[in-house]
Amino acid sequence: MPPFLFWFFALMTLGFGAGVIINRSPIGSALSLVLSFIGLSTLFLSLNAYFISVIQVLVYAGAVMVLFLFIIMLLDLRAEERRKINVVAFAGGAAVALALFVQVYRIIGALGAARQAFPPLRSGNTDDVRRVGLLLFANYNLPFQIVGVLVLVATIGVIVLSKRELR
Amino acid sequence: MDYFLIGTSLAKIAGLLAVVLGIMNYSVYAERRISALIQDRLGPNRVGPAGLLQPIADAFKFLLKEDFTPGHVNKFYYWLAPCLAMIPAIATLAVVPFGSTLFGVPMVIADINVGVLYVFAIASLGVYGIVLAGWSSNSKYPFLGGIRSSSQMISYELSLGLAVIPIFLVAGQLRLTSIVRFQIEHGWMIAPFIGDWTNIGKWLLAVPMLVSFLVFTIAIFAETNRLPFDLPEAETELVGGYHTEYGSMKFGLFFLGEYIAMITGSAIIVTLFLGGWHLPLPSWHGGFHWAVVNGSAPGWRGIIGGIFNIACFFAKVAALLFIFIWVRWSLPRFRYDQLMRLGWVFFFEIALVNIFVVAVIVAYISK
Amino acid sequence: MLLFIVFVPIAVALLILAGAPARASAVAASGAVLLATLLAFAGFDGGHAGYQLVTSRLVSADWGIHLAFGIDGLSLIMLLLTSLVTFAAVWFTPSIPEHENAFYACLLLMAGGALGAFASIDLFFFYAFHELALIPTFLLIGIWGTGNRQTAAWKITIYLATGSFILLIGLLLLYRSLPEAARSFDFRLLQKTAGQIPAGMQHHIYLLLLIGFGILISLFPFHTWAPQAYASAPAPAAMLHAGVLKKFGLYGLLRIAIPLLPEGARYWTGLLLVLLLGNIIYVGLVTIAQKRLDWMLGYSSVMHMGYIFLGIAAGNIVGANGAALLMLAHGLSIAVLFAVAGEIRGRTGTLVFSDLGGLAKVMPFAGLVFGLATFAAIGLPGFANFSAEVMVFFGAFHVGADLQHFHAFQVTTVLALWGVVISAVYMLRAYRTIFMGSASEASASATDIGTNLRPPIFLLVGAMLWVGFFPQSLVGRMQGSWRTSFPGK
Amino acid sequence: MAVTVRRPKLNWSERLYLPAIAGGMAITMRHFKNMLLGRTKVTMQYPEERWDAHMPEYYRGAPALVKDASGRERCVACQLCEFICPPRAIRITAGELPSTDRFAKVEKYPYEFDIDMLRCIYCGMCEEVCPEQAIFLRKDYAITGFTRKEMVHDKEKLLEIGGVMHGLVLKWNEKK
Amino acid sequence: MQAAVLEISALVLGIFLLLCEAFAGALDKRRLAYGGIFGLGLILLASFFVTAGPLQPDAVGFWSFYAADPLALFFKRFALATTMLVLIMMLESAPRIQSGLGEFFALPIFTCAGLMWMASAIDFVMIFVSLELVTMSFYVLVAYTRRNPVTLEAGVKYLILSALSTGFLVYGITWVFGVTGETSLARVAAAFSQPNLERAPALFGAVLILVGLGFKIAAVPFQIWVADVYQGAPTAVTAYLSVGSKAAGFVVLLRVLSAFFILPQVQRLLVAVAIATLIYGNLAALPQTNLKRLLGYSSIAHAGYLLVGVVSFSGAAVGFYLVSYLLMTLLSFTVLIVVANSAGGEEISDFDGLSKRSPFLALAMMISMLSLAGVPFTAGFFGKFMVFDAAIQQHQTALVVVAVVTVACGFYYYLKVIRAMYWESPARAAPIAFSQLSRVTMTGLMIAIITLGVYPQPILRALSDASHPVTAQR
Amino acid sequence: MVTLGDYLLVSGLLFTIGFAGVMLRRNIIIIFMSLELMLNAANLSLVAFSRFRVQPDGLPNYHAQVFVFFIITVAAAEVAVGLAIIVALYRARRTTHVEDIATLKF
Repeated sequence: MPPFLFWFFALMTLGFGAGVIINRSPIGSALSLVLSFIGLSTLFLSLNAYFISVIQVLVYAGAVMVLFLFIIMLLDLRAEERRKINVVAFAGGAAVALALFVQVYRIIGALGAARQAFPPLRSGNTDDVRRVGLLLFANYNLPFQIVGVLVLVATIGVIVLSKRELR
Repeated sequence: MDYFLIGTSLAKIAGLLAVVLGIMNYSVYAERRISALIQDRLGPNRVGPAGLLQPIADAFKFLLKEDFTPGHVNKFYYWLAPCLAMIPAIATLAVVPFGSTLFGVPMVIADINVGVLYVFAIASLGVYGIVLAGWSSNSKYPFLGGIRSSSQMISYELSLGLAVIPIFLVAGQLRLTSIVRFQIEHGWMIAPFIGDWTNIGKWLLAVPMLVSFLVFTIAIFAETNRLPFDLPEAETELVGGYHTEYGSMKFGLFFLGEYIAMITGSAIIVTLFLGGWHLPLPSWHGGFHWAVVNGSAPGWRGIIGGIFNIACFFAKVAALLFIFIWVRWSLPRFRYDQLMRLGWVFFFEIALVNIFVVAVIVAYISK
Repeated sequence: MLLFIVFVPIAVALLILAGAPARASAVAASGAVLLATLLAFAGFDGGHAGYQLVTSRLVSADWGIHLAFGIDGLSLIMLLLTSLVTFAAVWFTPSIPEHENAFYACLLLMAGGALGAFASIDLFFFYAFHELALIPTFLLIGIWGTGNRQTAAWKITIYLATGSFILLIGLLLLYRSLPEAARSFDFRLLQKTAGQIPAGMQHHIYLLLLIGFGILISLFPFHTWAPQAYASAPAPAAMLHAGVLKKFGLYGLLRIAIPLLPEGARYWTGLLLVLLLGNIIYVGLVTIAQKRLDWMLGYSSVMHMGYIFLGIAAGNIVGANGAALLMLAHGLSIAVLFAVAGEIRGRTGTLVFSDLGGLAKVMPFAGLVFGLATFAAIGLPGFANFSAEVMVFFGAFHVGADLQHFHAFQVTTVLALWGVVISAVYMLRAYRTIFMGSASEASASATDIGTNLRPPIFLLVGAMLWVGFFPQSLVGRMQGSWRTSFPGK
Repeated sequence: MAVTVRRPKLNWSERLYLPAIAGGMAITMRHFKNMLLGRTKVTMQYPEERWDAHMPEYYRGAPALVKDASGRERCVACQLCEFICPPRAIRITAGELPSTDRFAKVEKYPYEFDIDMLRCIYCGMCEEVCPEQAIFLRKDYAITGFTRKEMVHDKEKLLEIGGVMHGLVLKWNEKK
Repeated sequence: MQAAVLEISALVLGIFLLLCEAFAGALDKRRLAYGGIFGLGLILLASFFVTAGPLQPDAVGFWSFYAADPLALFFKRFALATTMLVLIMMLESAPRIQSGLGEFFALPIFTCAGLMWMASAIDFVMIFVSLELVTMSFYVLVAYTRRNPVTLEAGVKYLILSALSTGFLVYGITWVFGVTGETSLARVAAAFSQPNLERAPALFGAVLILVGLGFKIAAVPFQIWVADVYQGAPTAVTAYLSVGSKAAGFVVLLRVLSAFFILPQVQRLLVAVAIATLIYGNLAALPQTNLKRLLGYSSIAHAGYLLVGVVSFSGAAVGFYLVSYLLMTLLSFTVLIVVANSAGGEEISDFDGLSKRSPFLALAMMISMLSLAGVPFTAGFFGKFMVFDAAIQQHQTALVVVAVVTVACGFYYYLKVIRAMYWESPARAAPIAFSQLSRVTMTGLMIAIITLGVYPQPILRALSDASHPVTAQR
Repeated sequence: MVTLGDYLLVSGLLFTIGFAGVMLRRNIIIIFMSLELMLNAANLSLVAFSRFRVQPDGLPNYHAQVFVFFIITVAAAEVAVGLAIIVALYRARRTTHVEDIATLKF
């Protein structure tokens, strides 16, 4: 991917990511997040990770965020009225976040590999679904099964938490 | 930069869009016409010969109507929603192979190796338009319609996804062109025994594949909000559903988006189950066998073959569209709870069990 | 035998909790323990250097922890003290309005803990048994105490828990600073290998032990919990704690800190001297200022600890003998004092000096006994305390004595002697205000201690007199143990 | 009063619903096929095909003024129809016949005669009340126009629709 | 028999219970709990016939994720026992559950499987996945009584903070992967010991992972969720959370640290965290009046002691401490449930005069409180003893000092409960009813606490095998 | 030329944005979305590392992508459960605002 496209999509990801926390209307936040995810999935594409990219859109944009949207609408959360902000807490939170970023930035600076370009692949058209799939089902079978249990638990949980109570 | 690639891609996009938009327009016409015929009427037959110019008249009607925005809506999202409803349906077409080759150029816009997943990914974005439309209208019927629609789409996406898995199991591919090629070599998915007539396993396989096909098709019905699953716009309960507050071209976008989604859905069914652009015909070289007529032949025969393949594809799509319409005018609408129960308790399980059946057959019997 | 002594109280306590008749079982149990102890006493071979009556059960092979009991002269004396005071305390228990069973169970648990601690020759159980005794103390004060009992209970618990854990750290450090092969919780092995601990480490460990034990003993300046706790505690509990449990720390110093860590002991002698003077002089003066008998007794008990420290600090056989004897003597006398004080409170409803007076007329027996105990506490000849204090002072005075100039020990000893005067002042003043003079309103209606309560007092006073006249019967039995503890001297 | 409808107990093949669905589809298909093959009768294609031939005698279409065999406007502007008209669709301005006229003895003629077809309800009262047999409801229907003005039939229009009627009583003719 | 059989049987048991719940409509749901307890008991029994094996760091596939070493086995048994006891407690609190009783009994069994997997996890992917399985089921369990706003608040807080910690964990794993190219702990450790390792990013990743784990074990400063969640969640779940989840967190921490301790800064960091945890947990517990909340803070404090053990590389100390913690915490929570059922509240004042209403409960509570405080002849004492010993061995003077001071603090607040039970007069005189099963359980726990305080050898022996691979790293 | 560092920077920024959202926003749903941002930042890093660490056979290190797959799956399940809890909370309290959720206090 040419640099200008990379920066375009990176800015899209980050800009809409920032939109999530800047937007006062939850719907706006949710849609920003969707766009951010779509930007992210393009970045994945640029890294030859087609499978992850598509999964990203499929799961996040297609399912997770719809769920969010759904809940926001169901609860009818309109834009928040401006509350009085606790200045100390706000400044503290911002400072911590900033410190975190500075730390990350410095770490990236310290990472020698960070300045290197990506080594070339054997071919651009990697058969990544097959390979990830093979790895997943052969090598990572145990974690995969556990994730299955996890999803089962989550399903039970959601049903239990939201089913109508017996009177 | 590969200018040839870009050029041909643009050409393909333009061509496909033109064809699809044409089909879309005429599917509206066909819908009206066929519904009329089924109901012992004649349908639109005024504008142009046999009413064939009716779509154009419709388009003008949409465009020329007053573009009214109600005062109580959430303006930004109200405008955004119709656009969002249209885009995913069109974007899905990018990976669908609508022909073999023409002039040596493969007739698919983006031949990516995660084709099917891409289809689902993009299709799953279709909910946003509807949900936002319902929400931003700030009015109770649209809202209920939007909520119903999104939950319906999410629910049936599951069956949709599960119903495709047998295909992966059989073909071992996610790339749509590869799936088509597999079908050409090993028989269509809906009839896997073709070409291997003596294999009992393949005959056995046909049963779950048929089930898979049915579930998939029904799920597509639900995804596109077609009757008998058109709960989101059940007029008797919800007036117009999520587009109650919409008029003129904004409504038109929803309306056309629905038809494009239908076309896309049909195209995918065709690609996955019905052999794509392939049609078994007597070979160019004489003798009857399941040979391929395609664009790879040299000279003018290749060109004709390629065009024939494209025609084949769209013919199949058209046939499916007919079925869509036919079903719509035959079956009554479900009740909402029935719809959801059907999706979760019936199709979901069928698709799930089906996967295992296919897996067993593929692994042990049809070797 | 030792298993019997240790576990009978605990077992009977559990039985009582489970519903056995409280008083009868308790008295029987403590009596049996007393008898057994006397038997052990009689059968004890004073010349023998090691531990006698040793029993050992392996508890944890990985850690080398054994449930091991055994006695030498020192522990014998402590056992004797414990069983005497326990018997007296149990007998002396007034009728308890509520939870009688629990009260007796707690008493017995305390006694069992103390007995276990004194009889253990395993570091771990030595510590653990003492801790076991702490909780009943807390309950006894908290549930059945008087006055500001909750604060007192809190204070004692927090202090003692902190002290115990500092102690625990000290002991662990001790265990860990031994070379890997020599690590053991067994006293007998420890005594052999303790010399291998480097001097620097000894300093650390000794300080920890000193502070830990010091808190338990109410060493100045960690003493503030004691008077309040004794003032609030019911008489039997105060008897047991002041008489017995508190001695655990001293016993620990004598048993562990001094013999195993001679370097550390030497290093911190100066500090210890200063602190013990604080106990004797400062606390003594504070004692004079008290307005209530129970508080006064509490402070006096703190003050007397100073003498015992002095004997221990001396680090020679005479001093140690004196310290051990003084532990016994003080335990007996303070038990009597608390017992009588408890009776006075029970009969007059007050222990404030200004409300009391002329009790000798209505409570002649109490007056007599209290007088004897007062004399003992001051350290008049003929009582156990006298012989013990004499040995302490001599032992201390001897340390580093040359006739050119006074060493710190000599100064300390001289100053400590003033303590005797101080104690005479407050004890006698207390006796005068309570028993002499005209009868106050509160004391007019009081009755004397009944005959049914007199036997334990006779027992304690008798023991005091006996030790006062025949200290050698005890000292002789300790010589064997000193041979291992102070091999050089 | 609520009536409880007993739901039929379905057996498993019925519960599958597939046969029923297929049956339904077949029915619609049959209709579709019949339609395509032209076997189904369809509704009349109105503007092109009309039903005029089948109109009954008593059909009440647009009201119209008639002339008699001698070409005389029958209306004498008596204004009875204007008076009786329930929706007040008729407006008549009377004029005096010049003495030179052959029927001068009639005295009046309608100078203007407007029927507002937007108001007319085709009740036929005017026809009934007319003493001169001048106004008739004809078989014209589908009266349309682009403007309101067009929808007001003036005298010329009315006479044009009415045409000439024969066999009327000709009381104003000179007796022979 | 392979160790993996244990998880699978737990899973089958859970699914079986779910199916019973779904298809045996008329079934008394309590039967499910009994079934669960019985089944887990069988699995626990089976765990003694499982062959333990050494770690196989070079394996691919299954064995590169799954360790069946003695440590893992020990914690598997631990998880099984905890879950059984929690199920018993759940039975006691069943009347408060408005709906979904069957699921309420089935979920812990899945959680148990997750805990067992966690005990065996030797790969970051596996750690992540099994940790999330446990967390996920706790999300549900914590918010289970959803009529109760307090519970829901607890659920939301747990949710947000736990998800946050997951974020940190994942980001940390990312960095570790980025530096080493591996997710397997053994291979990460090997890569960390390479001289050309890029220190800063590796350390950054390690710290982020520790932050994530710190949330799970409630170490300061990641403890903010604990008190609220413990107070708000159904009591049985609180008990489960404080024992099961924490134990699993610690076993993961032990395994992870065996790789990370190659970086010296990590240990210093952990010491600081342990000190902060000790101080915060104990000080914050002092003013509490709600017993559940108090136990919450006390669990932070105990996390501090456990961290002391971790910092001192003593798997045995941590293991023994966890066992004693299991016994006493579950005992106290069982009593709490019973009392709360009758008093309707969990304030300490609801325990006033418990000794008069039910001497048995008062005794049980007293024993557990004493054990929590660390009084000798209880398991709690021996745990502290071993932890301190380990710390002294490592010359962690500061840690020891802080730990001792905080222990004294602990006495104050634990004895507060005893004071309420024995000194105060009861508001009601009615005796408290509870099931026979609970009585048996409590008796068993009491006996176990005392026995382990006097005779800890069985656990120690089990641990001496188990702690081997951890300490072997040093 | 786009380097690994660029991707890591984007990922780090995204992580920070998410973290800032968690710290600064007071609406639980938004906080929850921010958490998703954090997870996705990790995903981006992982995929970048996966692409960077090309294996000897000339393919990316797919182990990282498998991990990303797990993260996505888990996150989706987490969202489902989380939203169920949030909805239940909203039903009980009519709020999704953190400051309104303070029945439990120190």
